[in-house]
Amino acid sequence: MEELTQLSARIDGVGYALDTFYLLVMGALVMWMAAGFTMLEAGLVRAKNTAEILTKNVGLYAIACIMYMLCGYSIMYPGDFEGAVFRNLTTFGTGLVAAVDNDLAAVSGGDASYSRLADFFFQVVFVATAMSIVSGAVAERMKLWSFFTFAAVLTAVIYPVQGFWKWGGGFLEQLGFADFAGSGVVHLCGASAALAGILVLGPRKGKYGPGGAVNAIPGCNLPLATLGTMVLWLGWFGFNGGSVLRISDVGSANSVALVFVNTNMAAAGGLLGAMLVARAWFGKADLTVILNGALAGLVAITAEPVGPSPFGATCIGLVAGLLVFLSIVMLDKLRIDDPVGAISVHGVAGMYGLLVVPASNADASLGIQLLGLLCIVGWVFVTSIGVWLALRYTVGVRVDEQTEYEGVDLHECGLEAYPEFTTAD
Amino acid sequence: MEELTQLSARIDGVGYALDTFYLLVMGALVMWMAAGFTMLEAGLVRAKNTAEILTKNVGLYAIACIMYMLCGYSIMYPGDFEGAVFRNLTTFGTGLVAAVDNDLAAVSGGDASYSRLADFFFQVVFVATAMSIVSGAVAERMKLWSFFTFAAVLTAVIYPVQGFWKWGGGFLEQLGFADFAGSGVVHLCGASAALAGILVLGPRKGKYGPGGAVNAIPGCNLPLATLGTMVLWLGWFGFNGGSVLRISDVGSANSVALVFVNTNMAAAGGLLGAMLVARAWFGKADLTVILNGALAGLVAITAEPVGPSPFGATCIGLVAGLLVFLSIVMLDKLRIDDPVGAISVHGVAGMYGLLVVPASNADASLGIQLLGLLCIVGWVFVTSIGVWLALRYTVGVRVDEQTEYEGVDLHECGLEAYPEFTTAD
Amino acid sequence: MEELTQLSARIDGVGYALDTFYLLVMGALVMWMAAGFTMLEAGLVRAKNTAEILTKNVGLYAIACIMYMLCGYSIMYPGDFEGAVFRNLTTFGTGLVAAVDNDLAAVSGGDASYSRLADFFFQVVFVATAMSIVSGAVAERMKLWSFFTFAAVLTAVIYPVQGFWKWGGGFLEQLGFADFAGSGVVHLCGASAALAGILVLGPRKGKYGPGGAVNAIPGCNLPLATLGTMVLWLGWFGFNGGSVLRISDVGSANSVALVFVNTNMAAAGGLLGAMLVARAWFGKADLTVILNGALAGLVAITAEPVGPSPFGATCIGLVAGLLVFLSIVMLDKLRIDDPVGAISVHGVAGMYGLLVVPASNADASLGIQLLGLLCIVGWVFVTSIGVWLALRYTVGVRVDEQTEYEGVDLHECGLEAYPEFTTAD
Amino acid sequence: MKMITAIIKPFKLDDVREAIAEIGVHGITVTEVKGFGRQRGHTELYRGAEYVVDFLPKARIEVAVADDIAERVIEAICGAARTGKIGDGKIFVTELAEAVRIRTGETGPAAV
Amino acid sequence: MKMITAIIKPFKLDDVREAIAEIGVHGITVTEVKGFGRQRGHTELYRGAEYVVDFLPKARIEVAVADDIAERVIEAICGAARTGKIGDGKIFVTELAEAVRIRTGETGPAAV
Amino acid sequence: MKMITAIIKPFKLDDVREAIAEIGVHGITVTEVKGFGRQRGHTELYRGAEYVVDFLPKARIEVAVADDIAERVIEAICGAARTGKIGDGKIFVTELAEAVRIRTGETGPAAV
Ligand SMILES: Nc1ncnc2c1ncn2[C@@H]1O[C@H](COP(=O)(O)OP(=O)(O)O)[C@@H](O)[C@H]1O
Ligand SMILES: Nc1ncnc2c1ncn2[C@@H]1O[C@H](COP(=O)(O)OP(=O)(O)O)[C@@H](O)[C@H]1O
Ligand SMILES: Nc1ncnc2c1ncn2[C@@H]1O[C@H](COP(=O)(O)OP(=O)(O)O)[C@@H](O)[C@H]1O
Repeated sequence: MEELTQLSARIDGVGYALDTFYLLVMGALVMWMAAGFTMLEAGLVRAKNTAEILTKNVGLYAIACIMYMLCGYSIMYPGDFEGAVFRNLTTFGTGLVAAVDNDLAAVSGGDASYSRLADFFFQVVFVATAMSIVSGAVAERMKLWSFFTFAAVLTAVIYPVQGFWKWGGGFLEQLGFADFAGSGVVHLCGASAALAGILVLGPRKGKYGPGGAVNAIPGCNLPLATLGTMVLWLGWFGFNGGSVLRISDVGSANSVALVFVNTNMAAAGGLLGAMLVARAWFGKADLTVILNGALAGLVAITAEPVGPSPFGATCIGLVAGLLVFLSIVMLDKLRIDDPVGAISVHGVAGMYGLLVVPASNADASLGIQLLGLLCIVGWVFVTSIGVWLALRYTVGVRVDEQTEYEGVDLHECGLEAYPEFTTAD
Repeated sequence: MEELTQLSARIDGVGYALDTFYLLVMGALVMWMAAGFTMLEAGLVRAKNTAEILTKNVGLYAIACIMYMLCGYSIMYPGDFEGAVFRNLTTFGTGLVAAVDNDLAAVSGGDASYSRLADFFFQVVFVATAMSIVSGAVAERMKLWSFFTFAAVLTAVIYPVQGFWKWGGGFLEQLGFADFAGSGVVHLCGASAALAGILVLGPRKGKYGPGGAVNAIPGCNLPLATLGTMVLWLGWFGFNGGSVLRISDVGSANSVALVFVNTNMAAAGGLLGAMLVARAWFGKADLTVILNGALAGLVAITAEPVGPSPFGATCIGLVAGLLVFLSIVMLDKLRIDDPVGAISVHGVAGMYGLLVVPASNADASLGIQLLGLLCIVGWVFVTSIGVWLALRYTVGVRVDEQTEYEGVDLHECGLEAYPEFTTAD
Repeated sequence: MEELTQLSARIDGVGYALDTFYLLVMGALVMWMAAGFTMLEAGLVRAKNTAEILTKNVGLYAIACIMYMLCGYSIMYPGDFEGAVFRNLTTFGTGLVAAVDNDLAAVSGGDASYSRLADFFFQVVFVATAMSIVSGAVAERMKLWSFFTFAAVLTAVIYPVQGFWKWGGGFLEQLGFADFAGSGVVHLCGASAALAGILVLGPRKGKYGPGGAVNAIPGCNLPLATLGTMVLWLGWFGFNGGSVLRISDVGSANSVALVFVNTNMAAAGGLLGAMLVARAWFGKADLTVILNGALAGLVAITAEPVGPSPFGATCIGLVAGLLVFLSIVMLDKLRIDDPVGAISVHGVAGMYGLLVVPASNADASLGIQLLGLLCIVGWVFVTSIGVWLALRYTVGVRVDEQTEYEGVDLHECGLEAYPEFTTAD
Repeated sequence: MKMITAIIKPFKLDDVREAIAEIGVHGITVTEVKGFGRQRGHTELYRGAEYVVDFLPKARIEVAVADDIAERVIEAICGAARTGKIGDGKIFVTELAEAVRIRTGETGPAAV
Repeated sequence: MKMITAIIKPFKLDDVREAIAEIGVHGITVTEVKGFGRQRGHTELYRGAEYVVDFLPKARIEVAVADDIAERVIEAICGAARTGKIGDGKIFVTELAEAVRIRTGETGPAAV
Repeated sequence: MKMITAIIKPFKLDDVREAIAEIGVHGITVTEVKGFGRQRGHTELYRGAEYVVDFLPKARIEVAVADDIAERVIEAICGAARTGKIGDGKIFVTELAEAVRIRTGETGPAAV
């Protein structure tokens, strides 16, 4: 009997270890998405603004990690971690940390199936993702330190509050709002904050001309943009795959596998959708739109990657690719200048992803999905615009005209990204 | 007794979960190889053809995933999955998917050791790899949409048929043909299709001059080519390591570890071999040849990564590095214009890999290896040349001369990869 | 009873498999760091020296793997592997390899918890890391083949000897010297060898002017440098996370999770520290210093990632970021020309990391830490300077002035990294 | 005929082209150059080491014109390129001995 | 002495160099320039926004020659650079007051 | 006025600028050019195929000066740019018919 209990405890331990390992690997893939956003954005801006977008991306990641540790995590999961991270602050050593992670008794008692610190790791990389969405949209014209200030507020408060509504057990969760891995909580959140930023900032100089003219401002390095997209694609296996949160039994393992397949197929569908519509409309395979299409497929499937069949996921992606194309063209008509397509990819495809959940998940209702969508957009947009306006009327959000003309790199970073290559412009 | 059964089932579950997780992680690494091919090829073409090679690579990945799901997988594994993926098409929801994946009973009964969907994921990234090999070889002169058409046919039919012969349980498998992870089924297959494409297309304008002159057409971005190679190297751990298909017991785990070590050593050997021979012959450490050497080592070990010792793997790699060097020089003498060395790396080293298996695997025979090699080359080359010729006499495969001179980027994609850097050429 | 034993053996097997798999995945992440160093260094040198730094990085990786297999591993772990790798050399086939890895009896007997080959894989990627540190520091002026000769000696002998002192069970281990994942054994080792190399080589021409003038020699491609840093950040999860060496029970899994979190927080802290001090001192967010800051945080936490709390790790990183900034400025005053900041990042932050261990680990003593630090620096610096001097007085270590002016790429590699972009300089 | 060479601020290039086109001159050749003059460059900072980038990117335009409209072209360039701030640039005029249109072999004023 | 400046299509550069070399002139200086003329540029499309790249890459070559061979050099350039299509370019000739070979200090026709 | 155009080795640019500045001339326009001359280029090797890069990067500097100091400027350039090795470059001098400072509209020697 005792031997049986011992064996059972050992199995518990291995299962716990497997789930923890799985969460850590998936989290590392999500961390890798930060590199994806960085490369994507660096590829889609002009050379003269590249060093600054790089600085923004690495800087925001660091700020997001620190603010979420200091404050955001406790707001988002008030009960979950029993304030442990907060309490960690009171000591420098590890004593308390060890004390707060799960022990075998908790595991065997069914109270825990993975390390709390692994959970924190998986959560902290998500908040960085949300913030990364903003940086691309406001690129090439925003003051570096105003951006960082906003990043601190978003990751400390704005994101965690709406994250709590759904994943922390808040009212959206209780209403049955379905958002498996964060089409809404992460992507739409980021896009809403980005839209607020763009509205406060205004378009880049020269982007829109008189008489409704839309001028192209080509990204300077498309191999980087492509690399960034493929990094994001890879990282998304962690983003969605890890959101199952458990792999150590047959059912969960099957779910994770389905999530991997559907994530991949939705991206493929999105890419193809955007490529076909670009071909039909422009007559050309516009690479930047195609990359946005793949990302739109990924964002759309994120709300429910275990719902559809692989074929269904492909279709969801295809439609997302089409939508993102239309959105890119339309936002330009509305003179909303989004250099990397963040609003279209994360906002439009994010909303579509939330609303299409009921098609493959019988438990979800369109009404609740819409409500959740509105709550997220409302909260994030309103608070963000408040912060952006506060920044605008104090330190300012936009660089002056000459800096914008000469490139923010020289003024904010004091160096150039490609000192030997760039031609005068 | 019942407790024992329960415990046993729990162990089954954890083992199943571990194997599934392992396959998914390995599959994600193979997916990452798509980024490797993209960067490698983008680095080895000229700036004016870079956006198009990027488009080809992301596009072919999407097409490969979709065609293989729709058709290729069922051809390659007719029994295995009991037509489940096909049946998935009949429904949009997940019901059927859930029904077709394994349940605990199947697992405990020994009928299944990992998720079927994880298997599909691992397979689908392989077919994309095979197709990626083609894109580099036909770079800088092929029409985008003809390429995509070929990609659809290869991934839907050509690859799966010969894949079935070996991995689907077909006649090569029954004859005892040894090809552990696909030196033949994946790499030689891709190279054969590429060779057919090159023969139909002809060399890039200006590559060969009168009197046997071979002109250099330098790749425009060697850091990208190097990055691509290192991405492939990393991804290859998944490619070979995952092909053990099981890790959850001591023996399998040891095998996977040996595969990792041998894969790494063969790449190191290949790199060193190519570097030394380039040094001896050219007097220079030609980076592009060195990178090809590492890849040749990887391709060569792929046919049997559990056969040789780590030292043996290093030697196999060294020889592959030498062969790839000779092949690159010789193909140019034959006026076969392969901008990235795909035929040399995947074709020549692939054949060598197949033929060297008997040296470290007593169960393999040189005759059968040769037979398998010929079957693969024969089938893929003949069908491919048929498709290429059909394309040539209908929509055409080669861009017109002016497009080639100005770069395919402007004509196919409507944009430039490096609009601010490129100098007129 | 027998059933119980069988079940227990199966659990042993799954645990062994999980630990092996974990080590292999972590090792693959460390291998990926080689790509990180390559991109970082390629981004921080001038265009005309880029192909050569790429060649150096891939070449040194291959050389490190081969030399460590042939000789280094046996020196570092004389007992551990019972000479198995050496014995592997006597056969080409796998028989002996299979014989030397662990069997179930050894596992159940508690003698082994992961595959010996997985251990070799994890070790071999570490030695490559150490050597990668050197390449950046001596960039833009060293002869390629002298560098490779040094690489062979460092990875075959110099690194393994001091590695034995700590991880092979040598005297530093017995004294209680604490260096969890290698702030000293790997990073300080690499930095000491690099410093010796720089002193023998001298600064790049034009770096220092008369009257104490320090001239800037800007890196040519900051997106690559940023990508490299993020690759290293990701890889470091493997570097530190894998160094727990076991994950298959609750306690180990918690440790690994803590290591992941602390590694991430230290990097974030380092980045922020460097960014703030650069902002305060220069008035600009110098991206290259910020990237060095993140790496410094990573190096510093490497000595003890399970000691501090996440908050503590952030603080350790912050201080490292500050130190690295001061070190960069100071080394330039001392006219020690380190193009990528390797001495500051791996040397200064490595020493700091070793010395700060007692603050979060009660078992460690400052005295022993200092002793270990001195032993490592002493051994590596003295032997390295010997090798460098021997090379200098035989084949020479420094390229001639004209080669340096025209760029080492043309002379060593015979090609250019960016043939279409680079402007004359 | 005259060869008019002007060194101007790059962002004024489009304005200058339009101004010349109004006079009926459509052929222009533009070179990216570095200008050193009274206008100062900027200071960059790289890893703590200051360095001055003391050249400024300028556009150098060449227009070959018949003698009778040279004056008007010079005025048009002046008008379009002026910002009134230091660094606006210079115009240099040289005598053109001959001009040939390669395609047709035409020479003289008909060729420009 | 004459300074002959020609704006040609870049892919004709090698032919032109060879043609001049046959006359015995080996020194040439080449600049990459952007040409605006009657030949039209192309339209690119980026994320749905059209934009016209209306300049064309051209090579600008300068050759200083003694008066007696100027005519032959001009003819050689014309012959080698002509495709007969629009955009073939122009040749401009100016009087050279002096020429100096820096290495030796030689001046006049001996220097070119 | 004279327009002095010199083709020099790029790494001599700073020396030349300083030498000219000492005479009191501060305005210079520099173009990156490719030079073909008696100095040979280098051979590169790419995947086994040799190719000759037969042009050499050179800096082309233009300085417009008043007649009276033209001689001194030429000498200064010669002195600063000379290495005595092949490829040191050439100086070409043409007569300048007119010069205009765009900012102020000044013309003649006052403008250069
Ligand atoms: N004497 C000169 N010869 C050649 N180029 C000149 C000369 N003087 C000025 N330039 C060019 O004109 C540009 C503008 O000159 P600058 O002195 O800055 O302005 P301004 O014309 O307002 O006095 C310089 O950057 C340089 O390229
Ligand atoms: N008047 C001019 N002054 C300076 N450059 C000119 C002039 N006319 C033409 N060019 C140059 O010559 C190139 C070819 O001229 P274009 O009008 O296109 O062809 P064509 O000589 O066949 O009429 C132009 O791109 C431009 O660089
Ligand atoms: N006749 C010429 N016309 C125009 N440029 C010339 C001429 N001769 C030489 N050059 C330029 O001067 C550079 C140096 O000339 P080169 O013949 O190599 O050296 P050197 O002046 O020592 O004889 C060449 O690369 C070329 O750019």
